[in-house]
Amino acid sequence: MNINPRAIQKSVEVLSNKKVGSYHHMVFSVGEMALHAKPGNFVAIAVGGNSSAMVLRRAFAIYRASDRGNFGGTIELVVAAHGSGSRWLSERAIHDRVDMVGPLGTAFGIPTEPVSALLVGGGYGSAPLFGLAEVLKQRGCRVDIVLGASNANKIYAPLEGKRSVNTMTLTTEDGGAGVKGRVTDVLPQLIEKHNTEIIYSCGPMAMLEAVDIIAQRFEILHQCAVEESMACGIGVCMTCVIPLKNDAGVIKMQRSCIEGPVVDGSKVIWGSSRQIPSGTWGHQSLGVQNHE
Amino acid sequence: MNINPRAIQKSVEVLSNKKVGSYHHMVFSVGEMALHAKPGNFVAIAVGGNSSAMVLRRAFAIYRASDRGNFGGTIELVVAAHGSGSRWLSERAIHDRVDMVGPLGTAFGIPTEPVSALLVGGGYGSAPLFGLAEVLKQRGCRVDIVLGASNANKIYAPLEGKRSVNTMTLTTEDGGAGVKGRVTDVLPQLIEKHNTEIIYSCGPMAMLEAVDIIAQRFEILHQCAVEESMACGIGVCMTCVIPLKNDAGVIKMQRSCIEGPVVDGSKVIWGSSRQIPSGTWGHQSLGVQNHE
Amino acid sequence: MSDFQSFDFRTKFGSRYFPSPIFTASGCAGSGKELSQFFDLDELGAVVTKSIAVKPRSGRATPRMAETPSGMLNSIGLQGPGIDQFLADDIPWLQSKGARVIVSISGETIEEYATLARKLRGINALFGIEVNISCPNVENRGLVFSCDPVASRAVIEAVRRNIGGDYPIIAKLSPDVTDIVSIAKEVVSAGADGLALINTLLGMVIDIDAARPKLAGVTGGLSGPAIRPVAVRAIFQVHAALPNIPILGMGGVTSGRDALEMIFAGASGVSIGTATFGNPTAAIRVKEELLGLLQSKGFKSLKDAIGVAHG
Amino acid sequence: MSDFQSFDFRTKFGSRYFPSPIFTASGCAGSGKELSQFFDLDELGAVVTKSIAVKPRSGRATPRMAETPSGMLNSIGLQGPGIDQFLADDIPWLQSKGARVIVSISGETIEEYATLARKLRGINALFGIEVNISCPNVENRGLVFSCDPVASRAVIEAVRRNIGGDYPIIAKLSPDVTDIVSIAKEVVSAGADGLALINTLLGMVIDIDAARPKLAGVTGGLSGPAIRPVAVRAIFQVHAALPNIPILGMGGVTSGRDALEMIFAGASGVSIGTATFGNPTAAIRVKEELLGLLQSKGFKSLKDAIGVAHG
Ligand SMILES: Cc1cc2nc3c(=O)[nH]c(=O)nc-3n(C[C@H](O)[C@H](O)[C@H](O)COP(=O)(O)OP(=O)(O)OC[C@H]3O[C@@H](n4cnc5c(N)ncnc54)[C@H](O)[C@@H]3O)c2cc1C
Ligand SMILES: Cc1cc2nc3c(=O)[nH]c(=O)nc-3n(C[C@H](O)[C@H](O)[C@H](O)COP(=O)(O)OP(=O)(O)OC[C@H]3O[C@@H](n4cnc5c(N)ncnc54)[C@H](O)[C@@H]3O)c2cc1C
Ligand SMILES: Cc1cc2nc3c(=O)[nH]c(=O)nc-3n(C[C@H](O)[C@H](O)[C@H](O)COP(=O)(O)O)c2cc1C
Ligand SMILES: Cc1cc2nc3c(=O)[nH]c(=O)nc-3n(C[C@H](O)[C@H](O)[C@H](O)COP(=O)(O)O)c2cc1C
Ligand code: FES
Ligand code: FES
Repeated sequence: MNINPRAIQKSVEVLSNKKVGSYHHMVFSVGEMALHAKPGNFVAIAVGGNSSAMVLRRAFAIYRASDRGNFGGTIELVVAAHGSGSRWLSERAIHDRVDMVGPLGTAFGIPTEPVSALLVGGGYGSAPLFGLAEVLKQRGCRVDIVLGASNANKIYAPLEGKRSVNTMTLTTEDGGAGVKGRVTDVLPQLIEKHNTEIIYSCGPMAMLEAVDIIAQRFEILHQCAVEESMACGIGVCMTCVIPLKNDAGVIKMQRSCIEGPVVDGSKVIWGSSRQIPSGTWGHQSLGVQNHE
Repeated sequence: MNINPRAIQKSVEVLSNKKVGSYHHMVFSVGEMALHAKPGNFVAIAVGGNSSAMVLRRAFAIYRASDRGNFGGTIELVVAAHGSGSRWLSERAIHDRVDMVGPLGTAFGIPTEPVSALLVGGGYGSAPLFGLAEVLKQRGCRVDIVLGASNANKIYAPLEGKRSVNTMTLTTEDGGAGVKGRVTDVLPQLIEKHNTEIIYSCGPMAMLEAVDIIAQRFEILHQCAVEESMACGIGVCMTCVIPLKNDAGVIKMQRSCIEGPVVDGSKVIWGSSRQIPSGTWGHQSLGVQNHE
Repeated sequence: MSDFQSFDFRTKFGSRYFPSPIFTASGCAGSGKELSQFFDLDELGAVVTKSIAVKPRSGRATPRMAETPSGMLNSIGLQGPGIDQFLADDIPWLQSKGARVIVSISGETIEEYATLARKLRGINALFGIEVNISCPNVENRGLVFSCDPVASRAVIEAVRRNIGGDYPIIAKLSPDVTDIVSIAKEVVSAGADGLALINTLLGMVIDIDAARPKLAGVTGGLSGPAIRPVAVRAIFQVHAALPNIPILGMGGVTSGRDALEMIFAGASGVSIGTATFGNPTAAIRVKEELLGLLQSKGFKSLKDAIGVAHG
Repeated sequence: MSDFQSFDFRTKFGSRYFPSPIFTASGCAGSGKELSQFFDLDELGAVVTKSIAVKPRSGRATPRMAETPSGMLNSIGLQGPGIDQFLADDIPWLQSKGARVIVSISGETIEEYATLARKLRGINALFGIEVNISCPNVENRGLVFSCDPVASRAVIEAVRRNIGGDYPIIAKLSPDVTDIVSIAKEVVSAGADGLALINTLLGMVIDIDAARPKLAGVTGGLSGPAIRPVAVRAIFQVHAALPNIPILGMGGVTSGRDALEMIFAGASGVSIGTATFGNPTAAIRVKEELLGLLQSKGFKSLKDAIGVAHG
């Protein structure tokens, strides 16, 4: 059994690139790569072109994948121009090509029964949730969605996305759209109102943690897509680890590109950036540490 | 008195980029930079864009400069895609901008009397010669030109260039155009036929050296535009030096971006790549040398 | 595809032959399983494993990486399952795929290196041991073994004594030393059959928004094309001093041209590290480009090309 | 333009104040005349001159440079006119432009450093001496002074004894050492008022078409953004060990953010080297960006920002 069992590497063409609020909605012609892409999976893209000073891949959640249509398989991304690599990507024009590896990582688990699901997205974290909503709808689930950001421009909520959800709630920290505040301010009411049985979330780590606290309080399942800095996206560099408790209760540093990005929220040891949780398997409290 | 007295730094727009044989003929809107550009001067261009791994400027001879016309001042270059930097430049599209510093370096000396001049260009070395030919013609000189390359594609000889010269001779090593052979094979006859009084040359160092031998044999002036690897183009790095004899007969390592690119051929100590000519001012024959 | 038949692409470390000189770099190819989705591992000369320790290690906290101009810093802290689980899980799988395996080992004391060597003894599948001595020596104020000729010698002697058999021992050196040639001589006289050059350079990035070191571990190892000139220099210097000792070169190789630079400088093999992060098939690309270059330059074998830049 | 009034951008080395912390790097700003076409030299904190020797030097043969990923190698060989002509020509011109001048000196023997210091004695215009001790010591098999604590100390003591007056002495160290902190401590106890970190790393490029080293001088000094993480690490380590010694940081700085990294790591000033080759106005860009960043982060003075990454 291989790791990355369905991933392929391919030079793919940009079919479209449109600015939407703070983001770029980009469509790529990816052929068979679209075939196995599931909501929650991501792709890793080489940035900067030849003679670029940027040597690492950039990870982007798959917003939508389609293996039909005029262009054969397509994958769509929602790209925020954050630093130099994502900016480079967001500046690609139609017909430009980029080197893409995907689909990668774990996908959101889909319930076998029709349940009431609440989807929570922060910023571009909404991207994988619309594809997920479609799948859940097909399975007969109730789907409510909450999207939050600092301001309205940073909420990615395309019109067609609304079709797959029962309700959509927006929150902005500046009050520029929807409810003024954070997604977690509205979660408890929504959970009670819709009898939520599972929460899916994607966004900044601090948001995921806050969502998880609420999920635990209400004792409902919580699947979240985490985001750690990634150098390779394919499991070979060990930079993207997060501490996860396994079924036996042992905490191990696990690669979020392989065991994640989608993980069970209750397994995550939150707040452990810059420190290894005590009790982690193999944790050495020695002063001298090797850097590699 | 400053060094680089007329140089300015400017973000300039690409007005046109056309493939001509092996080269790209490129026109830039440079404003006042065109004002003081003289045949033989060059520009230094930053390549690769943001987050490029290429940290040094690239030098290009000014093919033509015009301070009139629809676009205000323009500078034209003939670019050979040699390595990654010149390839990047040759791929710039209309309206792209590049950071240019110029005009830089020495210019061809123009005789005060109308004389018979022979211009010798190798490969893209023909670029600065056409502007020179125009100036010489205006001064009433007779102008003959010889252009050589390994094959016809590598000879840059635009139609309009022919207007400023009395005769044009081509040589190619593969015989694909003009005389089969090298420029130096035809020089002696041309010198005798046209009573050449001054030779101007631009091209690979080995060609310049061969031309200089002939110029010395015929005891005629020889002004040549040399080409050493340059890191800065403005005289601050000391990488581009060549050994030049001064009027007192002292050999010094001189910057070809400041004392050149146009130098008096008889002052050059030829064949001194990878060795300092003995007797050079300050030459140390010690085994241990500092690398900076 | 290039013509393998007419060209002898083999390379040799100690008594072992490898069909191609392109290896993975320790810590840059996971367990092998991750890459085998992209190409067959037996296409490589060898898979060099992540440095393995005696006990399981969690590694360092995150952030563990920072991208830098033409390079990156890493601060993994040798995360791994420990030698026993590694031997039980990873080695049999790699063998089943036909991969030639070089196990990289790391210790915090001389005794740990000795233990690791003993555990590897008699594992027939092994093609070699890479001894990562760029590790802090807890018995000597954390001073990195390979920064100290005496400690470097002691490690290699301990491995040599305990390993038995004829596995090639390749000592991997740190470039962060005043005189890499003297360390190289020391480990060779202690019994190393080959040298791996270079490990990462010690570096650091400050996160100016947080006004503190970007990495949780403060410092990290600098790798990638940025360090290639340092690697080529180290290979050239060491090959000049020890022309008969095979060198596994590494540090920023991303193309066949880069690999050829190292071979001309004196490397017998080339490991691909950081380049794999940017391109999962980097090692195969380098292998094919290198073969093409060597053939187009008229070489009949890899061996003929090793060290030619020394004139 | 940023508001200079409300912000104290001054920095101090020894007894001297400089109005801005952005200096040129030795060997990267010519004689000053070349850059003064692009900006006024008194906009810089100081102009650090090319290292000057006792006698004229032709420097090394060409090729003297190779571009590398995010960096370059140089092998100039300290070309220069010798101290006497330098004092006659360059210094008066720089003074006439209002530039604050730090003269970089280099020698091949302790005695040469002493001679240079004597010749600089009493030149009032000077704002400091940078002592480039990354030079081969001809009296000790060409071992670079700054690789040897004893020789490093001897150079600084010789300069201190001969310079007289209160010029700040800044010792410039090589990163190519096992333990830069111990060299730093040595030169400080020998009388250095400040430290310049870092000089170039020893590197090499092979020209694979010619199958020989690209540079005529075989090896060269690696500079540019590629080495910035090594420079930041060196500054951080040395500032941790010697928090009261001002450091002039350098190595790959091209932007205000890069400069701020060094200041947060512990630098009191930042020199701009290779970046000037890519952009004649790099130093001014860095200066303005740095000032903007410091102000936007709410600092009231440069001094408050020095070393804050140490927590
Ligand atoms: C699983 C996953 C899914 C993601 N999905 C999206 C998405 O749909 N849309 C979107 O705009 N962004 C997404 N991101 C974040 C995106 O990867 C980063 O914004 C991007 O890598 C930043 O690169 P840069 O060059 O712009 O920034 P820089 O800060 O210059 O990047 C430097 C280095 O750090 C890494 N890095 C920096 N920030 C992040 C980050 N947040 N996550 C992972 N690596 C990082 C980069 O890969 C690079 O190696 C996702 C990240 C992960 C891990
Ligand atoms: C005064 C002068 C005028 C020139 N005029 C022209 C011209 O009109 N048209 C044209 O096509 N080319 C011209 N060149 C050559 C041009 O500068 C090089 O081809 C170009 O710098 C190569 O850069 P690269 O990135 O493509 O190659 P690389 O080999 O990757 O360059 C690496 C480094 O070496 C330097 N370098 C490499 N080759 C040369 C070279 N021949 N001369 C100077 N530096 C070099 C580059 O500046 C760069 O820093 C001229 C060079 C000089 C010095
Ligand atoms: C993420 C990462 C992890 C590494 N882990 C190890 C290791 O476990 N043992 C080791 O000897 N070297 C390790 N290295 C160093 C590499 O094997 C290699 O020597 C170095 O990165 C230079 O090569 P490169 O530039 O091709 O990556 C690691 C490097 C990186 C980037
Ligand atoms: C072409 C060149 C010449 C240099 N000459 C000197 C010198 O004469 N004396 C010195 O101390 N450092 C010299 N250096 C080193 C620089 O001053 C600086 O320490 C180093 O380049 C790192 O900074 P940078 O990356 O900003 O260039 C030189 C560097 C270069 C690139
Ligand atoms: S990003 Fe490399 S292991 Fe996850
Ligand atoms: S190119 Fe820098 S001095 Fe001439």
